[in-house]
Amino acid sequence: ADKVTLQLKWVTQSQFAGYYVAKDKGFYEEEGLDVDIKPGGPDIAPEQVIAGGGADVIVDWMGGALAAREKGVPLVNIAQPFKKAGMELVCPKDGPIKTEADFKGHTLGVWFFGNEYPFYAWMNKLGLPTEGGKDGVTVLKQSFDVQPLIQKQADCISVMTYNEYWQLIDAGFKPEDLTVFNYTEMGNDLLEDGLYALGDKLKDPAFEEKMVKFVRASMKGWKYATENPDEAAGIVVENGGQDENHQKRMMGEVAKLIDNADGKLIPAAYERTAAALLAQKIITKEPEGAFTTVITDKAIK
Amino acid sequence: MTEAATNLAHPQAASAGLFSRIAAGSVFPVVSILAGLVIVWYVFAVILNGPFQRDLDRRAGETPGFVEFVGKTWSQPKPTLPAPHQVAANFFENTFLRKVTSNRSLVYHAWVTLSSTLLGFAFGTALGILIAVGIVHFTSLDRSLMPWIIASQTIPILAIAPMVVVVFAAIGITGVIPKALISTYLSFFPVAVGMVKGLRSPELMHLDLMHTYNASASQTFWKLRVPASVPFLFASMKVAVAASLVGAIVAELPTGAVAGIGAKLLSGSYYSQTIDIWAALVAGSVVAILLVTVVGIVGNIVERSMGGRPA
Amino acid sequence: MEFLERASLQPAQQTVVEARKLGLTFQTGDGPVQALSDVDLTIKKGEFVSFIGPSGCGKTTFLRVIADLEKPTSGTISINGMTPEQARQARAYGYVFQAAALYPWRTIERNIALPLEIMGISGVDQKARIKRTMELVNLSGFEKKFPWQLSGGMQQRASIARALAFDADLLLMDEPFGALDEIVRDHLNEQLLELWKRTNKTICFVTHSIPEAVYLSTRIVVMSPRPGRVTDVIESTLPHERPLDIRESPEFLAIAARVRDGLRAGHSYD
Amino acid sequence: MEFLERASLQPAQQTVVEARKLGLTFQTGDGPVQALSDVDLTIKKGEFVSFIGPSGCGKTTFLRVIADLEKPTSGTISINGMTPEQARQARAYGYVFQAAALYPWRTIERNIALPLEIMGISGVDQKARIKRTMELVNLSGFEKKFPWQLSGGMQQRASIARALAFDADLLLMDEPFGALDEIVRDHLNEQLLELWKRTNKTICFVTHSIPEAVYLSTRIVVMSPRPGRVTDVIESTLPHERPLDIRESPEFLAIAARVRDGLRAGHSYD
Amino acid sequence: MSGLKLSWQAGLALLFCVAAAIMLPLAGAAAPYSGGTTALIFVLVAGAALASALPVPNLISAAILFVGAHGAAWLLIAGITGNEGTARTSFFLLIIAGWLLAWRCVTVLSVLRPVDRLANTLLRLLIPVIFGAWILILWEAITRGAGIPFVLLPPPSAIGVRLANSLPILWADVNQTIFKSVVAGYILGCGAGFATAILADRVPFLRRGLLPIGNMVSALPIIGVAPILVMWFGFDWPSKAAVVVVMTFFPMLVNTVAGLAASGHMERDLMRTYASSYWQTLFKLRLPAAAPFIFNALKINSTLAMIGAIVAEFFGTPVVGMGFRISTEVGRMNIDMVWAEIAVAALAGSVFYGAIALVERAVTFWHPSVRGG
Ligand SMILES: Nc1ncnc2c1ncn2[C@@H]1O[C@H](COP(=O)(O)OP(=O)(O)OP(=O)(O)O)[C@@H](O)[C@H]1O
Ligand SMILES: Nc1ncnc2c1ncn2[C@@H]1O[C@H](COP(=O)(O)OP(=O)(O)OP(=O)(O)O)[C@@H](O)[C@H]1O
Ligand SMILES: Cc1ncc(C[n+]2csc(CCO)c2C)c(N)n1
Ligand SMILES: [Mg+2]
Ligand SMILES: [Mg+2]
Repeated sequence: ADKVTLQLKWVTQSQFAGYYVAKDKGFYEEEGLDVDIKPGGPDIAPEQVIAGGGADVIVDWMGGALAAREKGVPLVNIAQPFKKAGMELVCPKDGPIKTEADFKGHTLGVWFFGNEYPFYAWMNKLGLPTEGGKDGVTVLKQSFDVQPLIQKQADCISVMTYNEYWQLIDAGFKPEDLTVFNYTEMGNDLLEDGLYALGDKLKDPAFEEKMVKFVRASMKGWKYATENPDEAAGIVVENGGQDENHQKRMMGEVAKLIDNADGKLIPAAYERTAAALLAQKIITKEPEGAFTTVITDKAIK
Repeated sequence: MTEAATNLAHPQAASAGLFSRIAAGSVFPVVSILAGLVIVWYVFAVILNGPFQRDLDRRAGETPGFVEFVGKTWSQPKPTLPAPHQVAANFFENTFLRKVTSNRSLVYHAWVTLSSTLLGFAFGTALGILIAVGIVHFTSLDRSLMPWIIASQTIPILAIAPMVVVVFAAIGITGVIPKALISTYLSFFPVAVGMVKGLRSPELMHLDLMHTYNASASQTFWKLRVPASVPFLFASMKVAVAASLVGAIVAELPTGAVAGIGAKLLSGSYYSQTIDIWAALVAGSVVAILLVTVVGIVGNIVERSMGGRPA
Repeated sequence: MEFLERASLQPAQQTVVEARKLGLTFQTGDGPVQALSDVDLTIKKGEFVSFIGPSGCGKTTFLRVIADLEKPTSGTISINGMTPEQARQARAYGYVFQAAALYPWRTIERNIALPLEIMGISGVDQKARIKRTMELVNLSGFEKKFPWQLSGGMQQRASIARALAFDADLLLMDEPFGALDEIVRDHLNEQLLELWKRTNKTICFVTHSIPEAVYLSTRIVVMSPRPGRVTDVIESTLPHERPLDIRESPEFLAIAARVRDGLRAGHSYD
Repeated sequence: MEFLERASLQPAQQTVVEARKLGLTFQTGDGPVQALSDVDLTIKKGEFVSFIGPSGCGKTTFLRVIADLEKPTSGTISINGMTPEQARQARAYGYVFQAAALYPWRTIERNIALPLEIMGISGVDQKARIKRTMELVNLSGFEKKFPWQLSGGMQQRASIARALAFDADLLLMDEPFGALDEIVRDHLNEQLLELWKRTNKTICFVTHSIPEAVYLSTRIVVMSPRPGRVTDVIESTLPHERPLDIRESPEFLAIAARVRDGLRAGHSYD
Repeated sequence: MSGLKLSWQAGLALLFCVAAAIMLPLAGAAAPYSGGTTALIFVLVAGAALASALPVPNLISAAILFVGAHGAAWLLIAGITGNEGTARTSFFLLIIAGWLLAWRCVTVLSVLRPVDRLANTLLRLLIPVIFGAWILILWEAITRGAGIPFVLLPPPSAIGVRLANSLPILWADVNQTIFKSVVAGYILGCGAGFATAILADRVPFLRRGLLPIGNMVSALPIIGVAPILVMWFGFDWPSKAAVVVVMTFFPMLVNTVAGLAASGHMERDLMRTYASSYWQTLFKLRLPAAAPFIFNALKINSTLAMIGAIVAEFFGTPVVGMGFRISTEVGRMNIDMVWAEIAVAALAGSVFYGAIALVERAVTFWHPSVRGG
């Protein structure tokens, strides 16, 4: 069987259920692939791993991938399973922030490590400086968890719809206690989990063929996972995911971001992402050849 | 006073019952100090969990009495500071009630961490001693290497740990070795610094004696410098073994947090399971105590066999 | 014994130590200290030379220069025609320090074995030598004790045993018998004379006891301090064969008186 | 001086040290060592008692018991009617160790100041005492040197100065003059006698020199080893006033002969 | 002494030269080296290796080696720049030959004993500088020669450029991390470890109870503690200082306890004869005797404090600080910035350590390890 190594962006959880399901259900095997799924973690940069030859394909956010492209890692999006972004900014209802107009002079928790681009794009759009002060917002580098909100160290914090949001609920917040700014709903979303491979390797037809098979099987996995969320969550837990209930809930939320599991990149979303990154000078020139639809076209007919 | 005196007069008699005496002698103080800490801990749990509990109650429109309120701060599912009994229950459950092979067992995770700690500690001690030997014997090394060793230690380990893991994975080395190397990186330094001091600590008269015998560098090393450095070595090794454990835990994060105390800490914090974090911290501390104690006991045995005079 | 043959092979007049205008100044934070100045001295093979002089006059320093533990700052010195360094490398001498300098982590026996180990002497031979020298200094029975379990005098004897255990041709002894009572001292004096005569060793011996110096030596070097220099060199006219009661003989007393005068003169410079 | 008055106030016959059936056994890895056995001794105020005996017979151990540095394993001992511990806490004695035990991080001057600092003596007074005792032991000019910059004898003198700097009524001196030459030794002997007579101190003095013991003491305790015990106590019949040449007197020589016999007898037990 | 005396380094360098000549060219396809340059490189390396064997004074020999090694390295790296990833075996052989010559140069320099104080100080600086320069040269040559991806490991030259261009940011980060977190945490942590050791020494009850608990603190892994401390002490520097306190506490505790046991028996007996109080004995005997151990801890802690403060910033900070910058820039693939921060951290840490080492020399001048053992 052909070996393929997949590097995830984060630890094993339902966010990556499709891949685990594809492996567990033998979809990869059917395609003649032997897939090794490497979980990520804080400060594991998948872009670095693939540049070092530690993976054939990675799960990455487009902001990080395009930034890496400019640094000489020729990442190409070969499939985009997540059609919508899951990131949101939440604030307690009894706090000072009710609308975008209230941000001035307040403290917001933001994830860095390549996850900060949507936030800065948004603030850019609102015209709010991020250096603190009365007329801007103070940015905190937010840690793994939702403590800053509970501790009131920040007025709003970043959450994923499928993860940290539920931790707030678990901690005793009710949905009606929270004001939610959802990036997708605001039209500020940047593309999240996509599959990326190295451009120069893709020039090799054999590798391209392998990726076609990989994407086909992966999307089959995603389809299965969205249709059988509880079983998928079970598979994730077997592979090291923590807290079965939480994974089930996560699977349900992730399914909402997947849409119809065809993995096709929507060019408009790509354009918007690239433009936002350009506007913030995260990338300096219009990216070229940063995505290909060839793989998904071949994989999903 | 009396005790010290009897020790002087009867070192042998004193040492006979040493183990039982230490056991009998330190259990009570440790327990009573721990008890004091636990009380302080409970108080802090109320203070730290209080504000959030108040918010919760306010949102729920409840106004609990003091006792009920305190009880609630001690039983939050995701407290800022879990109460001792919450941690104890979690620790007990995950240590004794799970099969040791299960990946929910703290024993299992502790074992994973311990194995790379020990490997890294062994490498680190060996490397530290090697470097110290080089530095003490070659002026060119003392002058050229030492500044860079110091500089190397200021590199934040967490910044390079992922890179180390990535680079090793790229050349096909995974598992315990990369983790052990990070432990090595953290543990060799205290040993190197301590041993440089220790190997240079023999009295001049003792060195002169070796000089009159025209002893070779290696003879002076083995017969004089090494024995003289023993107190420094063991003090350093205690620090190194603790650093090694920290290194092993740090190194567990970028490997995808699959197993080990570090993985428990990470997944705990990732899901805000503060109780899990604390239980893992307790497990880490227990491992640390064991390691430091073992190094201490070995140190005592060595010093005794070297004619160490009871203090 | 092997020593007898060796002794007879060598011309008795061979020079062992030759110091010319030797000077040594220590640099201290508090200004220089001149420990030795203009020391001229020749010691021939088979001599027993005692050094006597007020405390701080440079006796130890002179022995340390011979032993290559201190580098002279002026003048020259040669040992067996070599530099002190070469002589040390040839393991030409045994040194008994003024303080015992035993290693605290070794038992007495292992302390005495130390130079033997370093010089690569076989285990069996080591055992025999340790036994012999420990008997010589009356320490049998204390083989397994650690230094701190011994009295001051016993420690000093252990350090003498350590220096005697390997048969160096040149012995440098810095107040070896300072902490011993008269009886043991007499006994060891006899033993040392005996050893010296048998093996034709050259011995440089620092002492504070005038009778001891006179009883043992073929030559007595009297030194005086600040700066340390040789003020008198007294040839002993005593016969080679010296029973203990020679110390009551008028000849002995005459030499002792001369040494005492020299010593007193040194003190008057203070 | 203040001491004179104090001396005249106290009855001469007050008991300072009283040992009854005193025994001390060290436990070593190698079996027990009986360092003292059945020692009975009474020392009165103002006495000068010398201890003499073969190396390892327990002299140091006995002084250490008095000083509360070692606890006897049998028998009793009292110092000024108190336990050794109480006496120590009352700072009843000054102790000169067999080895110098100077602190390497202090200059000689600061080493001598150490007990004065501890006993809370004022800065001005400290300076005066340091100057006086350093002169007494002939170390003036070496105030600012560190111990390792001094010769062996100079270190020993510094340690004597340190013990004399604070005026304890009881002095315990363990071979204080071992590393000194005859001239300095004679000088210090005279100084010590002078001090003793002036201040009516009680002095316990370990020495290996028979003449020294006889010259200085009012009583000489001869000990013998394994197990260490007192074999003879010799009262000196010499007058209180002792010029140096008293050492040639027949009375002196008679006492010395008796001590030597006692010593020799001790050795025969070996 | 007359005749040639070829050191092993020079001999090996010559051997590598020959091997490199056999395996020419230096680089593939693009052929960045003209014949002249190639010849010059060989002349420099082989010439210096041979010249070092001549019986000339050490200083001259060192100078020749210095010029040969660094000239060759400069030419080699200048050529490969812009043609990354094309280097052949021959290139690496020559770089290693250059390194061997530099090693020889350092060896020759370290036996020099200039009488002049200034020259001596300069020499003491020059030796580690050459050593360090070669770490950088090898790094540069390998990353450029083998074409290692920039996001994995940028060449030092790129890091240097980045460093020079980001001084204001770096200064702000140093100010936040070192002057606030490290300094405060270091003082408190060392102080607490020291005080605990004394307390444990003074009160036997605490000795038996506190020391095991001190051991417990030793392993509180920074990863577990940092989030908690951020929770307790907020996002700003106090939480980082708290992490530093936790990290530096244990080494100080252990070393102080060992040091307090280090004074000699006779020295302690002396104090006993003075019926010296606990504190008098402590200050006049046991602490001076413990000083070498305490400085040991101060030195180890100086670097631990840096690591602790930087790593703690991974767990939530305001958007300034060395740890913040490192973790953020890794995510942005600005690996050169990451290394620029690391370089600054290394420099600051070395200065910190060096300062403590100087104080140590002054305070423990009497210890054999300082007096020269
Ligand atoms: N390392 C040193 N640094 C500075 N001065 C020193 C050093 N060693 C010795 N001296 C000085 O040199 C002089 C001679 O010392 P030395 O030890 O040779 O005397 P000595 O004759 O052996 O005396 P003693 O009989 O007391 O042992 C003394 O004044 C001493 O202070
Ligand atoms: N700490 C100890 N542990 C075990 N044995 C000891 C200890 N101290 C002394 N001894 C033993 O006790 C005996 C008496 O020793 P002590 O030091 O009192 O002799 P001393 O009369 O002072 O001899 P010297 O004249 O040689 O100094 C010796 O046999 C010695 O080995
Ligand atoms: C340091 C850190 N970075 C990001 C997240 C949040 N997070 C969790 S999963 C995910 C999407 C990755 O595909 C993101 C952004 C975090 N909790 N901690
Ligand atoms: Mg001397
Ligand atoms: Mg004694």
